[in-house]
Amino acid sequence: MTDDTEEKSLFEAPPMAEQERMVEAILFASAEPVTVAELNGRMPHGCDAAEALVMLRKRYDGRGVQVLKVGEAWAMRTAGDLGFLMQKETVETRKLSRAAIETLAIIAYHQPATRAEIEEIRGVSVSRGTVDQLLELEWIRFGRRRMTPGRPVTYVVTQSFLDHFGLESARDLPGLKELRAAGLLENRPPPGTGLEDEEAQDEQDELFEDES
Amino acid sequence: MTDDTEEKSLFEAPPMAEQERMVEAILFASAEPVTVAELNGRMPHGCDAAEALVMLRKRYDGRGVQVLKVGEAWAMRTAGDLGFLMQKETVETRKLSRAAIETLAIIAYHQPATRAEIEEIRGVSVSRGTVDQLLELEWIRFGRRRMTPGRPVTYVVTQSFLDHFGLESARDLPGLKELRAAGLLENRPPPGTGLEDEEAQDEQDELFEDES
Amino acid sequence: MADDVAQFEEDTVDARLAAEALIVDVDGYEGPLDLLLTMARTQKVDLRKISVLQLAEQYLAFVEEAKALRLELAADYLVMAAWLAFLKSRLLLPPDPSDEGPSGEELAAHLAFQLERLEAMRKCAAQLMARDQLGRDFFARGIPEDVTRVRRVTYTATLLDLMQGYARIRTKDDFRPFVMDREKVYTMEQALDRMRGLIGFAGEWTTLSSYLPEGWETDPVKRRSATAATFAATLELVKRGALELRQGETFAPIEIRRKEGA
Repeated sequence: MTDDTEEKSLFEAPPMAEQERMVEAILFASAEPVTVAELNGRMPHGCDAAEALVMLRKRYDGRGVQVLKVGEAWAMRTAGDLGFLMQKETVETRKLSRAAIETLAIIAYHQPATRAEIEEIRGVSVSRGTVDQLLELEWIRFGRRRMTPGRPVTYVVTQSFLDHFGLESARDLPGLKELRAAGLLENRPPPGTGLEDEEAQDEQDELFEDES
Repeated sequence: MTDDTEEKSLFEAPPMAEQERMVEAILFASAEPVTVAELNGRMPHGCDAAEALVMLRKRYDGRGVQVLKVGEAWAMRTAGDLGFLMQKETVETRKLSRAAIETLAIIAYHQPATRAEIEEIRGVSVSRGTVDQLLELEWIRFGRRRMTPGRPVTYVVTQSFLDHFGLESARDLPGLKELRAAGLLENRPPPGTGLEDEEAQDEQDELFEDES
Repeated sequence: MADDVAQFEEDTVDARLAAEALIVDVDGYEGPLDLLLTMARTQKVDLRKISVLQLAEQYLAFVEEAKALRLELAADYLVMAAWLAFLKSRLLLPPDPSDEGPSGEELAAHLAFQLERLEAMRKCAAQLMARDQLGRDFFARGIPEDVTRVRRVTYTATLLDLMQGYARIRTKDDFRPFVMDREKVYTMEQALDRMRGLIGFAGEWTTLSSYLPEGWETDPVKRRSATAATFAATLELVKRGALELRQGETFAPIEIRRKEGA
């Protein structure tokens, strides 16, 4: 190419390699796409911008930058597959809402659990968004449908859940007794219920027997 | 290159040809110089932007667009010989006064330089406006204070200065070597004052380190 | 010569006094050093070989002429004139061995250095401005693509959050309006009520611990509270003369007995 440029004269059109350089520079620096007519108008007399464009386009084939036709004009753009480089992702970590934590806890302790069961235990309805959020986090997934009227879907916790919380299995979740020992359960079981932890657990096991 | 990309995996750094494409796309898209650290930060884990830059720079050698080093950063700029094509893009800059141009040159060659040193070299006081204009253009900035009585501020040139004048570093200032050899960049106090400013010399040596 | 210097010093003072009056700067020169550099160039020699004496005379002549023309010179031009007159005297007179200051040659060499340095900086400035410049000769990307910031929100929770959440649900039924939680506190009033009913059976010395209420003996927290309350209640009953109290030795069991005749 440098050899070619030496042939450049004031009276002849510059060699094609040089014309290609010119088109390249104009397209790079221009604030908007440039038409072939405008390219020819800006380049020295006798240049053939259309031909230079063909060469330039070929040169940039497969590269990080592309020569594109935009309507009637031409422009250079970064390659579409590298768009991710033009984004700076900032990850913001937020604490899960109380409703989501409770729903997750119920699923973890009682899985497989239906929405109705979750609502019964929490005593309030579970919003669609809460379950969706947990599904999206891939901490819960759908389990087998319950063989009861309406065949409701059940939720179970996932391997991601176990990984995140550092558990071997959902069975490793501390029981009520351990929660109490850890000071997490301050209150006695409601008077008159006589429900000791193990009993409560047994009852759950019975309840969900066929599933576990 | 397309063969290489097939080897791409989620766990290994992309092949060098692909890394080169990425650096190309990032530099192309940015009007401002981009540091190697920022390139590495934006590229997938394990990439070596510095190595990709060497390849990319070679690839653009002699082309209408150049890959330039600007201080600690890199930028793509049109080739200087094609400036005549760009009347449309040319930005009219405020004409600098003779005082401003000389002050800029003194700061560039003597940096870090205090106002007193600039005045000593020019033999005339430096007006506030002159320094302000250079600061506003972002061609100079404040350097470290000199550890001499009064702790005067110093001025140094910026990355924008290097970018504007197409300099890789302050070491590439034209004629710097010769001036140093001739002792013309020494801070030589008037005889009899006994004010040898050792620190000024040390700081200057630091800034032009590799050159001496 | 000395008179001349004095004369110049006077002029300097005059110039200062006239500071508020119109001061005609020397057109086209950026200060006296710039003027000197221009004069030095007329010698048409390398600045290193310049005759500083000749230069000083040239400058002083210029100042004389300006005065003859009744041009008021800016103060720094006059200061320079005074200094050059002093330098000239130093260069012409044989050196005085008792004089400690720098020699005329040293001062002249420094002036020559200053001129050479100024000239060098002028050249550098010109070279710098002659370089290709961004936005004039070479150009940055015309359509820069900004880095778009994508904010991704992830949610997290700890095992403790999970356990606390579960504990909260499982104990929800216990939640009641806030009261001091006294489930493990046995009050003195409770103990008194209990003891009043029991002392009728305490004909023999019996250890205090046997009077603890049922269900309060095993849990250490409850036992402590019940023991304290019961002990306080017995003291109250002793004070009223209903009971007798004894302890064999330090830390020995405390024993109580109904007071005869009470």
